[in-house]
Amino acid sequence: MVNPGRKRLSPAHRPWPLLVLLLLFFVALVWVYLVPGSAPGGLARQVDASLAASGVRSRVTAVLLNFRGYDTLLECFILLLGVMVVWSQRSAVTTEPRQPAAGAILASLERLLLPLMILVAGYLLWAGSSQAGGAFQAGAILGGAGVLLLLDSSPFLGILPRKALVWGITLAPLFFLAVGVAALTLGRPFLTYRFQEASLVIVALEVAAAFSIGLCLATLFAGRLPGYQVGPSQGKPPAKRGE
Amino acid sequence: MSLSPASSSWVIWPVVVPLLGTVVCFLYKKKPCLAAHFFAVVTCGTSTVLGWQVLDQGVGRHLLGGWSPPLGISLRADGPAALMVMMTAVTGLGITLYSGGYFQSRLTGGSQDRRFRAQEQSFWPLWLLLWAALNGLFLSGDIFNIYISLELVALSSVGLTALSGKPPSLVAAMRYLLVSLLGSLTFLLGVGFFYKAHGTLELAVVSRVLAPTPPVIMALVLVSVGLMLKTALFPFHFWLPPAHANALAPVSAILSALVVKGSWYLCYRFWQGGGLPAVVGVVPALLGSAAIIWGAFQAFSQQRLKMLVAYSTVAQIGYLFVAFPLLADPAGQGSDALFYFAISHSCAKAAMFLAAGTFFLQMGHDRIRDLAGVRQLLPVSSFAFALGGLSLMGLPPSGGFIAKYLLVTAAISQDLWWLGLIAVLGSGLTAVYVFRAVSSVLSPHLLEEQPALVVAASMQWSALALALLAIVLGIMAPLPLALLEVT
Amino acid sequence: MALSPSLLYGLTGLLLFVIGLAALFTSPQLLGKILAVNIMASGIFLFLITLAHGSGTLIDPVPQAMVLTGIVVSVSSTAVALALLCRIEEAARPHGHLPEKKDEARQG
Amino acid sequence: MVVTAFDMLLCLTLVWLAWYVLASRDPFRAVVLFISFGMLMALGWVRLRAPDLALAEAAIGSGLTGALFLSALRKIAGTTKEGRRLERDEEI
Repeated sequence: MVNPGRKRLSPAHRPWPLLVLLLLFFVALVWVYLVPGSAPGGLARQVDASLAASGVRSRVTAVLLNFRGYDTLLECFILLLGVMVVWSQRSAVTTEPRQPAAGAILASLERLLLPLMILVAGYLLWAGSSQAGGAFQAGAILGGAGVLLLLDSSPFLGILPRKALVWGITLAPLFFLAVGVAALTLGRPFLTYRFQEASLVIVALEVAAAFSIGLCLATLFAGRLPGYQVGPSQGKPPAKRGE
Repeated sequence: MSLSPASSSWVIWPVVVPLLGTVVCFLYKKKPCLAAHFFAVVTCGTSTVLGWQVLDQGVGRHLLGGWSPPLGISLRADGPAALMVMMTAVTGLGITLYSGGYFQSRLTGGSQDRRFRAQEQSFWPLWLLLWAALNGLFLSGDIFNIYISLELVALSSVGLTALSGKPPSLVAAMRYLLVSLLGSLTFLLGVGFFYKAHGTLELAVVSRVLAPTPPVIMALVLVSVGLMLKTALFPFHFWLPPAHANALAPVSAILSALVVKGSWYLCYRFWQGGGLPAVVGVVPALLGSAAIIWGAFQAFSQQRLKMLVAYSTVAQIGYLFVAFPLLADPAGQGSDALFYFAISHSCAKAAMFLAAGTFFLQMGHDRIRDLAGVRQLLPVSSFAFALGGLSLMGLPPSGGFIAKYLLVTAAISQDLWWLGLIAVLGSGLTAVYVFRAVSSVLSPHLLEEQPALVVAASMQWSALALALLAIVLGIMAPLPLALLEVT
Repeated sequence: MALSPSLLYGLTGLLLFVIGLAALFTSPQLLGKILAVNIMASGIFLFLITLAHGSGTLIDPVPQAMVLTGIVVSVSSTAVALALLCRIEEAARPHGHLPEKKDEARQG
Repeated sequence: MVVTAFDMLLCLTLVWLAWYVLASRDPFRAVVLFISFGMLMALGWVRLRAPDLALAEAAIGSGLTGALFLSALRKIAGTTKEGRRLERDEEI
C-alpha cells in the first residue's frame, strides 16, 4: 500500500479505450433509466394493504422483519460469515501498535458518549416499530460504542469470555432459525408469526438482531480472535510465525 | 403444471439444516468434524426427500412467512432445482467424507498442527454455510433474495480459498473477491432495472420476457454479465485457475464442482423463461466454444496437475453455455443436455480434484512429470482420477457421453449442427490433455523409494465413489431426465 | 421530462457506479479497488432508492429495505476484503518470515 | 418536489468526492475523503425521504466502514518497515 504500484491486478495503467467504453455504457444506462417503467409505485400499495396484519406500524420494519424476514435471516448469516472469515484470516504478526492509554480527549469523549450511544440505540430500537429506526441502526450504534471502546485499547472483547462472545454473535441467527423452525413444527410456513404474536416476536427479533449486529460489527473492527491476542503485554513472543 | 396448494415444508429443510449446522459447528469447537458429518448426512437426507417429493408430487412451493410472492419471498422446487439440490447433496457428502480424512491425515504431531487444527475449525462452518447458500440459490424464487444468496456463496468461497494461507492463494482469493463483488453489484443493478420495469422481484415474472423494452434488455444484459463473471465464462475466466488450484484439496473440489454451477444455474433461469429469439443465445454459445478451445489449450500446457484440472474447469464451463441457443425451443432437449453436463461434470471434477489433492498430500507436490509411479502408492485414487477423466472426455458408458449425445441430437434436430461439431471437437481436445495427465499418473514407472502412506483410506474411496457415480450416471440416465420433466 | 430530485439523484447514482467501475479497473492499489467497489455500491443504492419515488407521494418501502440490507452486506464484504489485504501486505513484507518450503508442501 | 440548488450542490459534491477518493494516491487521504463521502450520502438519503437509510448510512456505511479502513491502514503501516506515520489523534 505504501509503495504505490507494487502490486496491481491489471497491468494496464491508462487504458483510454476502456474509459471510452465505460462512457458509452454510462450513456446507455442513462438512456434506459429515462424510459418510464410500466409499474410506477412498485409494491407500495401491497405493503400498505398488508401493514395492519404485520404487527408493526413502520413500513420499512414491516418489510424487513415480516414480509421479507427470510432476507434478514440470511443477512444475519452474512455478518456471521464476515466474522468467521476475518477470524480465519487472523494475522501472523500482531505487532499492531497498541497505544498505552488514550489521550484525555478520547477518555472524556468516551465517558460522555458511551451512555449516550447506548441510550440512542435503545431509543432507535423502540422507535423502529413506528418511525425511522430499527434493529440495524441500533446495532450499528452499539457497534460504534464497541469500536470507541476498542480505540481506547479497552480489552473488553478480550475480557469477555470467549464463549459469551461467540454465543452473542450467533444469538440473532439462532433466534431467527428457532422462530422459523417453531413455525414449521406448528404446521405453518417458515418464519410465519400470526398477528397476535407478531409484534412480540418482531420486538424480540429486533432486540436479538441489534445485539448481535452490534457485537459482530465491533468484532469485525477488532479483527482478531479473543484470547488469541499476542501482545507484548502478555510476555509471549510477539509473532507467531507461519500462522 | 402441478402446484401443491399449500406451502410444502420439505422445500425449506435443505436450506435450514445446513444453516443450523453452520451455527453448531461455529459454537462447538471441540469436535466440529463430528457435528459437520452429522449435518451433512441430514442435509443429504432432506435433499433426497425433496427430490423424491418433486418426482412424486410435482412442483413444490414454500411461501416464506406465509406471504405470497409480490410482497413476500417464495421458494420453488421444480425439476431442475431439485436436480441441482440433489447434485450438491451427493457431491457435498463425498467431499465432506474426504475432508474428514484430509484434515485428520495432515495432523502429524509437528509444529504445524496448531495451524492445521485452526484451518479445520474454520473450514466446517464455512463449508456448511456455503452448502446452505447454494441450496437457497437453487430454490429461491425472488431476485433480491438471490442477490443475498449470491453474496453468501461468494464470501464463503473466498473465505475457503484463502484458508490455506499461502501467499498465492491469498492473492487469488483477493482477486476472486473483487471479481465476485463486481459480479454481484452488476447483478444488483440489473435487479434494480427489473424492479423498475416490472414492479416486482419475483423470478417467475421477471424471467418471462414478454415485450423486450429497453429497461428489460438492459436488466437482462446486466444480470447475465454479472453471472457470467461469477461463472468464469471465457473472457472472464482469468481469476478461476489460480483460485481453484491453490486452495486446499477439498476446497478446490467444492469450488470447481459446485460453486460455478450456482451462478450458471441462475443464468439458465433468466434465459430459459422464453421469449428470447434463438439468435441471442448465440452469444453465450460462441463464448462457450471459445472457452472449450482456450481452456483445453491452456490445460495441456500446464506443468502442475491441479492447474491442469482447474483449466479443464474453464473448458467444461464452456459446455454449460454452448447449448444456450437450443433453449429457445421449449420442446427441445437443450436443457436436458445442459443439466446432464452440469451433474456429470460435478461428480467427475470433484473426483479428479480430490484425487489430485490426495497425490499432493502424499507426494508433497503435484508436478505432472514427477507424479509417474504414484499408481503403486495410491491405486484407488489413480483409478478415480482416470475414471473422472473418462467422463470428461465423454466416452460411452459415462455421464459425459449422455450429455454430449443429448447435445448433438438436439443441435441436429434444430439445424444448429455447428454446436454438435464443437461438442465433438471439444471431446477430442479434452482427450489430449486428460491423456497427458492420466498417462503420467498410471505410468508403470517405479518409484525410487517407497514413502510411508500418509493419506487416510476415506480420502481415496470417497474420490472413487464420486468417479464411479460419474460413470454410472450414463446408465441411470432415465432418472435425472424424469426429474427434469417436472416443471 | 422535468428534472425531479429523484431523477437527479438516480443519475448521480449511475455516474458514481461508472466512476467506481473505471477506478476498479485502473487503480494500481488494492485499497483503491476496495474503495472503488464501495463507491459502486453507494451508486447502486442511490439508484435503487429513486425507484421508490415512482408515483407521487406514496413511497415504496421495498427498495429502502433492499438498500438497508445492501449496506450491511457491503460492510461485511469490506471487512473480509480488508482482512485479506492485511494478510497480503504482511506476506509481501521485505523482511517477512514466510513458512518454510517444507511445511508449505503439505497443504495441497 | 423541485430540484433545489442544495440538491445540485450535493450531487456535484458527491461525484467530485468520489472522483477525488479514487484518484488520490495517498491511501490515508483517500479513506478520510471516503468517510466524508459517506456522510454526504447520508444527507442525500434525508433529501430522498429515507431517514432509516440516513441513520444506517451514517452509522454503518460511513462510520464503521471508515473505522475498518483506518484500522486496516494502521495494521499495514505497522507491518511495513518504513510504515507511514500515523498519529493517534488521526484515528478518531
